[in-house]
Amino acid sequence: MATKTRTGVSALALAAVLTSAAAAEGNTVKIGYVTGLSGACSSISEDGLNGTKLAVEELNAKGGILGRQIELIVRDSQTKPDEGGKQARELVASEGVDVLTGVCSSSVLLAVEAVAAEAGVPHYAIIGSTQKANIEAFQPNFWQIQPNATMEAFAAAAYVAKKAEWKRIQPMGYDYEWGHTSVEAFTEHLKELRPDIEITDPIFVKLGDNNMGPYIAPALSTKPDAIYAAIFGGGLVNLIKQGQGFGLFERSNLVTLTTVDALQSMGSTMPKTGVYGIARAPFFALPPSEELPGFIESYRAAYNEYPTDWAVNGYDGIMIYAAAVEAAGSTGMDALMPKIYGGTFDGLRGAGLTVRAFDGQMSAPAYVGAIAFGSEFPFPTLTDVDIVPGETLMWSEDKIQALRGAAN
Amino acid sequence: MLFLIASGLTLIFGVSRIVNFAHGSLYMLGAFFTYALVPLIAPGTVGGFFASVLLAGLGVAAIGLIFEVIALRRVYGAPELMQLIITVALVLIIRDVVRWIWGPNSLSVPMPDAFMGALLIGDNYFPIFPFVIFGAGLAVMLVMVGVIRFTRAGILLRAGTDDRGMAALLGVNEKLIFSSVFAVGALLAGIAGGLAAPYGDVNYLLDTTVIVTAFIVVVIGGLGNLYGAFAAAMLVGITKALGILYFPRLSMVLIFLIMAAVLLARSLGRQGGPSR
Amino acid sequence: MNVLPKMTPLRWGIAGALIVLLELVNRLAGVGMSLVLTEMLILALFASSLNLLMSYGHMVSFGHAAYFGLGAYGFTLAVARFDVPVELAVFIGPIVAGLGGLVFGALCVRLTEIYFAMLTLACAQITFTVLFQWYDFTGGDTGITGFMNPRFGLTEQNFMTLVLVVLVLCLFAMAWIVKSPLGLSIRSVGQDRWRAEALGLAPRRVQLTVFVIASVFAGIAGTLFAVFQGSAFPDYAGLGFTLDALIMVVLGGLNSFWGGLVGAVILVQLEHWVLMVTSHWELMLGLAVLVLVLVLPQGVVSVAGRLSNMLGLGRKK
Amino acid sequence: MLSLKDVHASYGKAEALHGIDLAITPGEVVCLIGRNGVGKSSTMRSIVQDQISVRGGAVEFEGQSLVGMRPHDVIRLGVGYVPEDRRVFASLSVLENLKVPRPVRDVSRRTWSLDQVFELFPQLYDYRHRTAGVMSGGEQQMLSIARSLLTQPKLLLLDEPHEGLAPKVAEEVVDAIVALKAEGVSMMISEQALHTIRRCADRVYVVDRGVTVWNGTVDDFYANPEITRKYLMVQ
Repeated sequence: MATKTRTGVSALALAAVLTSAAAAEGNTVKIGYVTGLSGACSSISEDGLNGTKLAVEELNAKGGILGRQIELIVRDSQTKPDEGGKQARELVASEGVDVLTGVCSSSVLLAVEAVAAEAGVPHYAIIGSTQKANIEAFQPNFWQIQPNATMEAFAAAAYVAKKAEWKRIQPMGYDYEWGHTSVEAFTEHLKELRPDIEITDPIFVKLGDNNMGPYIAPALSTKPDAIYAAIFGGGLVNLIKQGQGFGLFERSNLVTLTTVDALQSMGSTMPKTGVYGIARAPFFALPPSEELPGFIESYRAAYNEYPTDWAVNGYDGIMIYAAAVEAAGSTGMDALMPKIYGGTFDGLRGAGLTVRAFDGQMSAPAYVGAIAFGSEFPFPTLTDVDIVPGETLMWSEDKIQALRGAAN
Repeated sequence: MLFLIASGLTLIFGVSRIVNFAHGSLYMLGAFFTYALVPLIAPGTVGGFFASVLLAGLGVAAIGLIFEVIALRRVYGAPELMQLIITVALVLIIRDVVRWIWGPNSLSVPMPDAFMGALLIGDNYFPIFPFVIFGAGLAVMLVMVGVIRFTRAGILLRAGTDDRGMAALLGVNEKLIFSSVFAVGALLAGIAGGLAAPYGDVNYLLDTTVIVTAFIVVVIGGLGNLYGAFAAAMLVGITKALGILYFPRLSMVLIFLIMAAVLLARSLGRQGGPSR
Repeated sequence: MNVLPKMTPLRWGIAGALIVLLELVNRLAGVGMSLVLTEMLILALFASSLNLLMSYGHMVSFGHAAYFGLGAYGFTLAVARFDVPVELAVFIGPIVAGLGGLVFGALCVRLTEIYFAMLTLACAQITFTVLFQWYDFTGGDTGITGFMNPRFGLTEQNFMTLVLVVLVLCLFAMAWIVKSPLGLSIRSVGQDRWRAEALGLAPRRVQLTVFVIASVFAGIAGTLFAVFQGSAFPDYAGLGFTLDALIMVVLGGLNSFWGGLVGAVILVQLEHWVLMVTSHWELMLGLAVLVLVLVLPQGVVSVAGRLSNMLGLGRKK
Repeated sequence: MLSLKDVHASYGKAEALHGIDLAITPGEVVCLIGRNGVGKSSTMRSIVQDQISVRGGAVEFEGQSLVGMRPHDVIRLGVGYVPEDRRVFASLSVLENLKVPRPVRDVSRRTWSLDQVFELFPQLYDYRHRTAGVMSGGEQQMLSIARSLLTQPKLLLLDEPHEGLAPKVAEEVVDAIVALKAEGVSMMISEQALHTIRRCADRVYVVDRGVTVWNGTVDDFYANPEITRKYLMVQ
């Protein structure tokens, strides 16, 4: 089983990192990596960590950052905010890390950001993607390299708007902050783009509820042309499997987040038609570049599976950080942050990406396409992928400031 | 489905007065065992699926039995809290071991081909699989009710629930009852987990999702009361479905309120005398 | 049974030495250790409040985290939403927790044993759900962050010292309560409520009193935790914290004044060191709990008691 | 067949028995008498190892020590026990109550069958499908005795068999005991009512404050009225 070896590898790596910690004291760049290896986030945190490790190995092989080797110090947040905050605090206090990253889950992200901001340590997001971190909780030590929740919802809205034959849309979302934000942003953006479309009252799914039937039936009762679902992970698997029993894909369509891990775990149980996916960084649809084939190859060699979106973002995150540190000539926050906010970055997900200074958001693109079964990979992929440029998905500075004003 | 889980929990509580926090973990194990077995036994067929579920249930029962003999049995005399803490320890152990073996990702158990589709009645789709689960759950329940009503094992079980000390004073080995009840409870949890596995995703966090709901059902139904558990499972299921439709934000609060109200109502009924 | 904390001069000495030792470790072992110790002390206070309820009132709660969470949110919301000065808000946290304890406790003490425990669980889950769902006020699942300087802006070491002082004061208060006439009635109701009733006590009123007292102490711990983290999340009121505290009390030793304290020390230190060796923390914790409960059903404190008796330190029990 | 020598036993830390000596030979019916709370029930419990722990002395049945055995093993050796509060399984029917005792493997020891028990207590047969919990105290007592007989005891312990029963019902219970005696069942009965003793006992032990203070035949007992005055009258 691929998953089995992966867990083993990471445990070993964790041990190795910890033992080497004392020896390498002083002349390394320390990356504090707090992630949900256990708890609700564990299924995606592992991938992000694997991508990160690959980047660190590559950089170290080339001599590290500023001639210093990179040391990755991994801590498990158990996907609990108090635990994440604690681990971050310890990383800052006893390890003196230069940067914090890796966090999955909005609440843990905010807890870690609170610690990082207080300690004056740079912090960037690669998985957890609440736009609260860009708006009311934003501090100038922070940047987020993946599209935040609003941007993904905007991308979905843009995609839906292009389907001229769709007249009625039913939004659905997880009943917590991220789900609500996504549904609101989607509704708002779609109304702007297509005033003629009817958007029915959203349905919210209780977190951790395995039985989707009670949500699917009312969702279909409005006879929508498509359902937009801000749902991921196990809940999404449930929605798609149980939705088949309700004829969801004969009667309607589903627009939802389909990162590579979701495509993999659905495998052959994915419906052949009627599913449209938004992805963060699907390796098969990334713009062709020199690094991409090499990355996929070495990732497969190291972990015996295809890189997921989380792995790509983990990899990109380190590379962007490394580039900024090289440009700044220092890991110190004062030197680094202007380079982050002022620089342009190339990564696996495209060239010329920038980070806005007023909210720390990177102009990361989103990927939207229809599910298709090809022969190339042992799992379904997306076809006719629209790469939606990040710039078109972001709120303006005025809007951000207005939202900040409203929040405080 | 909820009923199967809750009935196992209520059985164990009724006889051995143990609040089994690990019941959700046993359910989860049932799901994972089924995941492992389905590809091995006639994949895709109905028979293969039910055989896998049954085997998974038996596997879970065996684990429950081992645990009972090794750990729980030693603390029957101790305060009930000890037993509770021991089952909490089991929760932690099972969760970590499952994550170790199967990894943290959500897994998907394929449904038997025959159950994939939906019934189309007029314009309404009725997915087949929930009916299958319900039917199978009902069948298991009927078998269980039969066993409990008509066999000596069932009589012993009910006698143990009434007054377990007296059963011992009639030459019945109390520990044997405890062990078998725990194993049967685990079997039910395992079968429930296995049956439900293809319907949703299977991941190592199922345990907590399940256990709180199971507790609610057991409490509403009356601790140790099998038929109560059945009624309560229905009630909770319906409340949830209606709650989602009419006041989604509060559906969980509502269920807890029902639980609190039932507990309080029961206490009023019992006022005046010492509690059992 | 070492129900009452009996303090011989020698035990005073040991306690004093331990406090000094903690403070020394805090100052000398680095900031990381200070953080671990701070968390440990806060949890020790939380576990001790549960221990008060369990060991003296003989009420097993499955929902004690509710009052920890209410303390944390009472404080946090006062600061973040109502602009109450921090100095004042630290008192609001425990008061909110106490009020919560009063409302829920009034319901819960109508029941006994497992039914009591189940009702406390229901109350705690209601609290958790409200904190989790009420976005506009509690911030929902993403909680409230960045509303103040964590630790009042104190350094890690100084904050740890502050927590240590608060803990010692709270322990004094608890010991005083246990020994007071109120404590006597708490214990007699806990041991045999029917007999206590026959003696003219109102068991429910006594139980409610101890429930509220335990809630207030849990609230103090919650407030400290919110100050420590500089944030509040619904998880603070979740089942996880309750179970942790239960494990601490049982590990440390039920029916002993020091049970919660010792259990917290063991659990936090165990976690700290085990995580350095293996990522299978839950497995290790599960096994450790299993072994400890089977080998030492009276808790770790019993060993200390036996040891001290062997060495002739304590009075004969 | 059963002997207790200087038995000390306690509930938790509270010692209830401070030296019980008694012996029963096969076929004998022995009465244990004494005021309430002097240790009659505790003596019975110390034999079947129920809820009480024997801290000193010896309890032997057919030469085998019972101390520290688990209750069900004592029962299986052939000691039947009818507790004072009867403890029928309230939610089970009469018939189901009678099915709880474990069938004895050794066929030679099977002296009581369901039919024989019903013969002895005809009204139980009439009520066999009735829920035990709703029956009268006397019927419950019959059921409790019948149930114990099905454990195929060589010795039957009856703790206060007609406590809390109306006089007429109590008399029926005594009739049953007399009938059992006629069947040759060895019994130990804890008792306060003197007329029962006259009807069925062979020998009498008097217990006071956890100690056996006197023993002798029934005739001796009635020959010494001062014993009754000293140990049985309410002072």
